[in-house]
Amino acid sequence: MKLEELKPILETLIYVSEEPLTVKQMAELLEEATRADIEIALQHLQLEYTERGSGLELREIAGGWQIATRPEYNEYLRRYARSRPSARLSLAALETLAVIAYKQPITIPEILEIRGVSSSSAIKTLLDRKLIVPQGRKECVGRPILYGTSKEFLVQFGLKDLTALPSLEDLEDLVAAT
Amino acid sequence: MKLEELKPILETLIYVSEEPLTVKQMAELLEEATRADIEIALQHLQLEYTERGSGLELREIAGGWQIATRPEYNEYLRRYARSRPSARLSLAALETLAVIAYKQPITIPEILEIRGVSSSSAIKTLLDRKLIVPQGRKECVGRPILYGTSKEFLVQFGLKDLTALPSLEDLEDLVAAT
Amino acid sequence: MPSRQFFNPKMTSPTTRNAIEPAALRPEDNPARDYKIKLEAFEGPLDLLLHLIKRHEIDIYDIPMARVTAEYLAYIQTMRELDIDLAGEFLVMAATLIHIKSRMLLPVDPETKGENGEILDDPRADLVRQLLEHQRYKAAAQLLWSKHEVEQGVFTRPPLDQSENAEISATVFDLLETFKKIVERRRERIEIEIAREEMTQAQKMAEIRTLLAENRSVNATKLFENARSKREMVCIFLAILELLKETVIIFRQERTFGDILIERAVPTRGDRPEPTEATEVTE
Repeated sequence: MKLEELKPILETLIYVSEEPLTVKQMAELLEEATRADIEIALQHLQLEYTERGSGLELREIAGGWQIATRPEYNEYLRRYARSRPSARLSLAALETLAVIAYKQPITIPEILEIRGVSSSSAIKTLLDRKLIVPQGRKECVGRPILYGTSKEFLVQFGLKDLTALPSLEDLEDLVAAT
Repeated sequence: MKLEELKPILETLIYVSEEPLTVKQMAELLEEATRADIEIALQHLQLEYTERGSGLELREIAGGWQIATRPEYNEYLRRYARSRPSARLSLAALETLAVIAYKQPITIPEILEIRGVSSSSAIKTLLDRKLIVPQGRKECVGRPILYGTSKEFLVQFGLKDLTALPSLEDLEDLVAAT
Repeated sequence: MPSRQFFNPKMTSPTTRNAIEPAALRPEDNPARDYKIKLEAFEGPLDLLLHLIKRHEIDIYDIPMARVTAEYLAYIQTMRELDIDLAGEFLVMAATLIHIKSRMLLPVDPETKGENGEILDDPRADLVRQLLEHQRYKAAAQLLWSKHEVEQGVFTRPPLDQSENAEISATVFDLLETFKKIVERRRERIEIEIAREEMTQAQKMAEIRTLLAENRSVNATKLFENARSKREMVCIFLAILELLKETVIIFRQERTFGDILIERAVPTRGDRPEPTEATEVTE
């Protein structure tokens, strides 16, 4: 399938998908195109969105592709959409989430050990908000549940994948700068 | 407000709107722009969508404006709709699945007894989605079919095996320390 | 953690400590109220320690244990005076600090000295590692917060399908929560049913007593026939059994296979039933 044919098809598929659409999903839907074709078409499409100064952008998030508004237009959108009811995460929840994001999969006792305080209520919040998910059990006494971040975590924090998080060494610099 | 500034703002507003957005509504949100400005910007934007051969179009409908997929791509959308993965369940199906997951193998009368409501249509859904499978018959009056969760269930819920299902104790561990 | 970053703990020798501690015990002239506001912001002992280290611009790799311990204890003391609920972790850390401090007063074992005279098993090593790690995760939390803020300004297409029969995207914990709710709902349902049945049985007993107060005998078969549900039949049956037990009633059958009649029991001399509520009705 030619690039020019592929682009609008991918655009509509991404548009209708409620969740970020992966290249794999797209390839399954379009037997006519290879994954490589799709990757190239997406790169072109993304560039086009940027070049024409659209208020929307095609972006890679949580391992998939999504059309979303550009952050710089949030002022007008907030006026209209009355901003999504965004219960903010507490500092405790954010810190616990940070530990889980970097140390996953991790058990509750291990989180306690790192944070120095009980984190159960923070973990409960994170589970409720589907930011973390159980990922099996650790093969040790008590077989405690291992937790890791979810796809929803990537979506809510605008991350392409976990490698998009800065390394702990980079964080060191961040600490130094403050 | 200049045309080039106005276009992306209108685009994002229309994009996030659940209903077609009227020019009147847009004018109210943007005190900086007149209705005439907005009309012109929309005409430009519409033309741009067409000219770049997008899979989407900006169209006027029911007195408002909306972004929608072009009809010529319907075939791909149908393919997408058919392919949707289905870890998504109605509440009734989720409840029935929960009972089966934790009480398997279990018969339909036993599920009824626990849920307090008839579960036959939910069971049909779960069977259709291959989340549960018959696992023989119970040796009692009527020899009712016993149901249990399937391999597909493990895959969709990301479980290694059934012992990885969180237990009520796991939940209590969470709540206990809070 | 490279051990060369730890230095000889000479500066916490008794003389130095004495010079620092009195000041540390009253770290500021701030009234106690100022503490309260600050203290509540501390997530835990590590947070409090980091705060103390930052405020005094202490080198995290060379923490003056005596001074920091004293300050830490002063905070804890203030928290107690203010009746702030002190998490157990704060006390555990206090004990740890005191322990490290005392270990640092011991002469350094020459065996544990490195080539350049640095201490290889600095008693503070674990604490420093913990503090550094904690600091990193605080930075990570900050970063996540800012990313989340940006994302709050990003909007996607609203759901196209807003049908009533919305489907839920479920995780294993949803399964567990759902199961827990069902179990609780069932328990409540059973309790309600038991309560309802008890009430009905009592009602049936009262009804039979009333009937017997008005009539010489009551046809048991008729009683059952008038029942509207299986449960009501069971209740009538249980009520009759109970009244028989209390010897409020007797059964009489005029001929074999005939209808069973319920009649008031006539208390015989020497075999008088307990003066129950039932006898009051019959008299």
